[in-house]
Amino acid sequence: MAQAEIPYQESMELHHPHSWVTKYWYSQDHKVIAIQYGITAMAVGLVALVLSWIMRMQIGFPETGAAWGITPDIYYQSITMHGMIMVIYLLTAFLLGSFGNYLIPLMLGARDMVFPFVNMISYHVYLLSVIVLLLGYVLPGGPTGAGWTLYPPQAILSGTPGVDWGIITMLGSLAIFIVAFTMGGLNYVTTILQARTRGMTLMRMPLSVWGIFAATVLGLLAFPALFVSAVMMLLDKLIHTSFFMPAIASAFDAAATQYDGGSPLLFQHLFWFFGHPEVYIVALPAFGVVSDLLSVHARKNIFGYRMMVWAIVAIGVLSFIVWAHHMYVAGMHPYFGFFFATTTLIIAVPTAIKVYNWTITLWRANIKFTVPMLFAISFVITFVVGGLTGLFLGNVIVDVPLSDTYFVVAHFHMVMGVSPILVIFGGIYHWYPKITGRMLNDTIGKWHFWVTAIGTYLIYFPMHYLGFVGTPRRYYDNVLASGGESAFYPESAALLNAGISITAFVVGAFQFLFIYNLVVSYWRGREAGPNPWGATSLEWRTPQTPPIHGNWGDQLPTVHRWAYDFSVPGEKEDFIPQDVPRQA
Amino acid sequence: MAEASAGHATIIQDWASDVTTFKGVPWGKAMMWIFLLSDTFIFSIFLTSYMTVRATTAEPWPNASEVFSLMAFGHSVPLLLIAIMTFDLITSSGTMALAVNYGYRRDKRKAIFFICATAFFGAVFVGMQMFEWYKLISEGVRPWGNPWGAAQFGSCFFMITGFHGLHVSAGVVYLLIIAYRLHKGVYDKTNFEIVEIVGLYWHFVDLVWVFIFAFFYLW
Amino acid sequence: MASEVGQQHPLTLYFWIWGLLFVVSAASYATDYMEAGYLRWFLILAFMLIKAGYIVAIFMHLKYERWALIYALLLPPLVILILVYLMATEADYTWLTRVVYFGDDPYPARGPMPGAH
Amino acid sequence: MAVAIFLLVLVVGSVVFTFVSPWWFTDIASNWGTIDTTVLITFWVCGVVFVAVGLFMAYSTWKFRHQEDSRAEYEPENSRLEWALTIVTTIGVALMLAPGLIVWEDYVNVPDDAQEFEVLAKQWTWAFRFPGEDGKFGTVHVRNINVDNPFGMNPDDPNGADDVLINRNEVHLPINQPFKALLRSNDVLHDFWVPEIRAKMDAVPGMITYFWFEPTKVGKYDILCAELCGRGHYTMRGEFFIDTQEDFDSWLAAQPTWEQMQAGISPKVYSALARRGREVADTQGCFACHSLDGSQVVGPTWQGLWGSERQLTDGSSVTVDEPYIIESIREPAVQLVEGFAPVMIPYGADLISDDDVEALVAYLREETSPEEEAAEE
Repeated sequence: MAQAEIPYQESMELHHPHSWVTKYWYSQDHKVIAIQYGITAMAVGLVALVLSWIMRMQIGFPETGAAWGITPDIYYQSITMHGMIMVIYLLTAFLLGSFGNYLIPLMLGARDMVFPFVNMISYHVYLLSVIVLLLGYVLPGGPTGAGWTLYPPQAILSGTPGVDWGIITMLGSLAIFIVAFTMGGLNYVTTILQARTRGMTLMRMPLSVWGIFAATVLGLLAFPALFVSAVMMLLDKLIHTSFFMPAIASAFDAAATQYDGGSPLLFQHLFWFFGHPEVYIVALPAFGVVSDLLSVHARKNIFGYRMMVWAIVAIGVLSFIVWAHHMYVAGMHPYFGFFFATTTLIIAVPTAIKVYNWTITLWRANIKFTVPMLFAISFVITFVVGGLTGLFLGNVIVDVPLSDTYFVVAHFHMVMGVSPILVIFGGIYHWYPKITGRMLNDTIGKWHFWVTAIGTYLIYFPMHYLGFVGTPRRYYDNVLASGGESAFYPESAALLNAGISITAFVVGAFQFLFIYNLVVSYWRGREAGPNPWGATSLEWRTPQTPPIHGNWGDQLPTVHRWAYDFSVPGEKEDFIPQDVPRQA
Repeated sequence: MAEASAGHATIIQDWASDVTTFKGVPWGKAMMWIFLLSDTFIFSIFLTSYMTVRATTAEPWPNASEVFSLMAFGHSVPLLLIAIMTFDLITSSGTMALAVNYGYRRDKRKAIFFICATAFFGAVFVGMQMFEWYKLISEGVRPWGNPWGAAQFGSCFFMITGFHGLHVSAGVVYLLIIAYRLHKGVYDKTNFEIVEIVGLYWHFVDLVWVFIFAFFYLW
Repeated sequence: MASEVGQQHPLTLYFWIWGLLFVVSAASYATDYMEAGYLRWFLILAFMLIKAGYIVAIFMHLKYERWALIYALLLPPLVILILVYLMATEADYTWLTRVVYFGDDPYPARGPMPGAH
Repeated sequence: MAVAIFLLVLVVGSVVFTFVSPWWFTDIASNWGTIDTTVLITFWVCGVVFVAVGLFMAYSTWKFRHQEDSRAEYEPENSRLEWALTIVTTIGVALMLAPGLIVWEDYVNVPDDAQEFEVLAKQWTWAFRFPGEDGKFGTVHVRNINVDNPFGMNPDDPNGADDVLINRNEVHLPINQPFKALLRSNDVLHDFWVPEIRAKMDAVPGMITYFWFEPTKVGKYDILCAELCGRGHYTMRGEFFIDTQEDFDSWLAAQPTWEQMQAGISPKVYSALARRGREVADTQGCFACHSLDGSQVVGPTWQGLWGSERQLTDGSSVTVDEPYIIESIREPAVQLVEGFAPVMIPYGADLISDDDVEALVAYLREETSPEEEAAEE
C-alpha cells in the first residue's frame, strides 16, 4: 500500500524526441498527438463541409444541381459520407482525440498519458482509418450511399450506390477507427483514474475532464456493438452469411437469393446500442468544456458542480437503455415503445438540470463577452432548441408523424451537429493561447462567431417546420418525383430550401476564415502570456507556455481546491488557481 | 492485507481519494482490466447476435451435440473434442495461475516455465480448433450454409470460435513475448506485475470459452 | 517492497480451484446427455456461472481486489443483460410473424445428422 | 449588449416565425387526431421552456455584463433551487409522456372490427393485397416469387385463392372503416407513409410489421417511402385514395384475384428472349409506372409503343426503336416524352445488364408492335 501512495508519474520515464520526425510525427507527447488529431479531424471535416454544399445545392436547387451533374448516386454518397465523417471522424475524434489528449494530463497535473507509446499508435491508426474511408472515392463504384446508418439489406445490395467497394471501405474504416479509439480511450480512462496529481480528487476535476471521462467510458462500452455489427455485415457482404439478411427477392442483385433467415432488425438494434451512447460520446465532452468556458468567462463558479457531475454520470448510464427510440417506426416489437419512451424522457431530466445550471451560472455573474464566451452562450441556446425537439422525437407517439422527416434532420443537427461544433470553436479560441502562446485574432473571431451562430440558427430552425409539413429526409428531389407541387412539399417549402442552401453556402465559407485565423495567428497573434483569461485549472499553471514535453518542472503541482474558485469574497484577485494552498 | 482493507466502506473512500482510484493497482493492470471490460462487450454482443439469429430463423437449428460428436472406441461420443479442448484450456489457466504466483515470488525461472507451458496448451487448443474446423468444413458446413438446417449455424460457429481463436492465438504470442522479455531481464526492476497482466488476459480467454461452451455447444 | 503489493496467495488455493474447475467442467459436459428441458438449461447456466465465478474471483484475483475495482468491473455488463432480454423478445416476435404470415414451420424436424456415419 | 439583443431577437423571432410561417401539419385524413394532440402538448410545454430559458439568458447577459468595479456572486450550490427545478422538470416530462403512452397504447392495439390489407414494398414500387371474400390472407414467401407470381403467393394455401392483387402504385380504401396495414418488403427496408394519415411504419424484409388507422376524409393522397431504400428512394411514390364505400367496392371488384391471375397468365406466346424480357420488366417494377392497357400512370404507357411516334419535351419527336428504348432505360432524362417529369432514375449497367436490356427490347417489340396486335386479331 505504501508504494501506491507515491505517484508513479514522478518516476515516469519520458521519451524525449530530437529530430523533426520524432518530434512532430512519431511523437509520444500527448500535446503533439492532440494537435495531430485536431488537424486531421479538421481536414476531414472540410471534406464533410464540401459534401454538405453538394447536397444543399441539390436540395435547394434541384434543377441546377442535376444540370451540374449531381446524380442521385452522388447525392446519396454525399449525405452518407457527410454524416459518417461528422459524427465519427470529426466530432468524436476532435472532442476525445484532440481535446481529450490535450486536456487530460494538463488538467490533472500529469506528465503525460500513462502509456504514451500506445497513445501515439492510436493517432496513426486513426489516420489509417481516415485514409481507408476516403479510399472509397477512388475505388470502383465510389463510396457507399447507404445513409450513415448503413442499414442492411440495402447497404450491401445493388440498387444502392457504392456496393462494390464503398461499403467495404466504410465498414473496414469503422473497425480500424474503433481500434484507434480503444487504444486512446484506455489511456484516457487509466490516466484519469490512476494518474492524477496530489490533491486532485475526482470531485475536484474540471468538468471538461468529467465530460471526456464519461464519454470515453461510454465509447469503450458502446463501440464494441458497432465493431461486431461491422464484422457481421462485412461477412454478409463478402461471403454471404445471413446475419442481417432474410430471404430476399431483389430486382437488382442476383446474388441476393443466397440469403435466408437473418434479421435486419438485429443490425438496427446493435447499431443504435452503439449509436445512442455515441450521441453522448459527442455531447458529454461538449457539456464539460462549455461548463468550463462559461465559468471562466463569466468570472463565476459553475453553479451546482456536484449536480453537474452526477448529471453527467446519470446521462452516461441511462444512454445505454434508450437506444431503440431511434427505431419507433422500424417495425420492432410494438411494446418496446413504452419502455424506450419512458427511459428516454427520464434522461431529459439530468440534461435539463445541466441547462439550468449553465444559465444560472450567468446569473449575478460578471460576464466578459470574449469570443469563447460568445460561442459558449450560443451553444446553450442552440442546445436548448435541439434538446427540446428531442423530447418530441423521444416520446414514441409524437415521433410517429415526425420521424424520417426534416424535423429529425433539424433536431440532430441542432443537438449534435451545431452544438458540439460551437463548443469546439469556443474551446479552440479558449485554449489556442495555451497551445501556441499567442491569441487568436479577436476581430476575425467575432465575425466568425456572428455568421456561424446566426447562420446555423437560420439554417436549422425553419427545417423543423418542413418536418411538420411532412417533407421527407433523404430525398434527392421532392419536386420531380411528384411531377409538381404536393401537399408534403408546397412551393413555399422549395423556396425555403433555396434560402437555407444559400445560408449554408455562406456559413460554410466563413469557416475558411476561421482556418485563416488559426494559421495567421500562429505567427502574427498577440503574445498571450501564461494565463490570459484568468482561469483556475491546472493547464494554465505550467512553467512554460506552450508547455514542454513532461508539462511540469521538477515537481508536480499539488491541488488544494476545486477548479471554480472565481470571485471568492474577500480575495483580491477574482480567481484562485487550483494549486494555491488554502489559508490556514 | 488486501482483505483487511477491502470492506464496502472503502468504495467511497477510494473513489473520493486523490492520485489513484484503484489502490494498489498498477497502470498496466488497470488498463488491462478496462480493456477486458470492453472486450467483454464485444463477446457479449457476438453471443447476443447469435441468440437473436438463432431465435429468429424459422429453419431447424442443427443439433450441436451430434454435429460435434467424434467416433471413439467404436462409439459416437458427443462433443468429445470440445470437452478435450475445454479441459486443455482449464489446464492452461491453471499453469497461468501458477506462473503469476511464481512471478510475485520473483522466481523467474519457474514463472517463465509456466508461462511457456501455458503458451503450449494454448497452441494445442488452437490446433484442436483447426482440426474441428477442418472436420466441419469437410462435412459441408460453410459460413453461408450447411446440410442440416439454418445457415446461421455455420455463420455463428465460424465467427465466434474464429474470434475466440484469434484471441487465443494472440494470447500465445503475447505470452511468448513476455516470457522472452522476462528472460532478458527487461522487468527485473519491477515486481513482475507484468505476469499478472498477461495472466488476466489469458484467464479472460478461458472465461469467454466457458460462455461459448455453454451457449453454443450445450444449448 | 514487492511482495505485499501483488496478489500473493498459497499455491494450494490454486490447486483446489484448478481441481474444482475440472469437476464442474465435467459436470457441465454431462448435461449434454440429459433431455432438453428447463432442468438442463438451468444446470448449463449454473455450471457456467460457477466456472466463470471461480476463474474471475480466484484466478483473476478479483475477489482480493478492493470493492472500488470490483464494482467498476461488474456493474457495466448489467446493461448487456437488458440488451439480451430485449433481443430475445424481439427475436421471438420476428419469428412469430414468420410462422404466421410466411407459413414457416414452427416446429421443423431436424435434418439428418452426421453422427450416423 | 449585442449578445442580449441576439438572444432576445432569437426568442421573439422563433415565436413569431411559428405563428406566421405557412408550414404546419397537412389536414388530417384519419382517426389519428390524438397524435396531433400529443404533438401540440409537447409543442406548448417545450415552447414555454424555450421562451423562459431564452429570456432568462437574454436578461442575464444584459444585466450581468462585465463591469470593472463589480464582482460575480460566489454561490457554488443551492440545493433547494436545484431540487425544485428537478421536480418541476420531472412533472413537465411526465405531462408530456403520459398522453404519449396512452395514445401509443391505442396505436399498437388494433380494434377488433379492423379489416386488413397488405402493402408490399419493393425497390422502388408499391403493390397491395386484399384478403378477398374469405377475409383471410394466404401465406406468402419470398421463395415463391417469380414472374408469374409477383406476390410470392403460396400456391398450396387455399386461403390465398381469392386474395385480390394490385401490382401497381395505387390503392383505395373506404372511408370510416378501420384498417390494419400489414407491411411486407421483398428486398430492403421501406416505409409506407401517407402524411395525411400521420401513422407510418417500416416494411422490413423477412417479417411483417403493421399499423392501423381509420380513413376519415375522401380524397387523393400521396404515398411516400420514408426509409432510405437505395438510389431510387425518392421516386418510390404512389397514390392513395379514400373512397366512399360504394366507390371502393366497385374499384376492388375490378381488381384481379390470385385465382384469376393464375388463369390469365401468359395467354400470349413469346420468344424465349422476350419471355426473359417480360420477367425483367416485372422484377424491375417497370409496370408500376408503365401500363400496357393505355392508362397513363407515372410514365408513358407501353400500349402500341413499338414503332410509334413520341412527342418530346423539347418539341421534337422520335420514332420508338431499339436505340431509343435503350437510351430511355439508360439515360431516361435525355429524350423525355412530352407531359412527363424526369422521374425515372437512370438504369446503369450495374442495375440492368446489357443482356437484360436486350431481352426487354425483344419483349417490347413482341408485346407492343402494332403488327403483332393486328395479327392476333
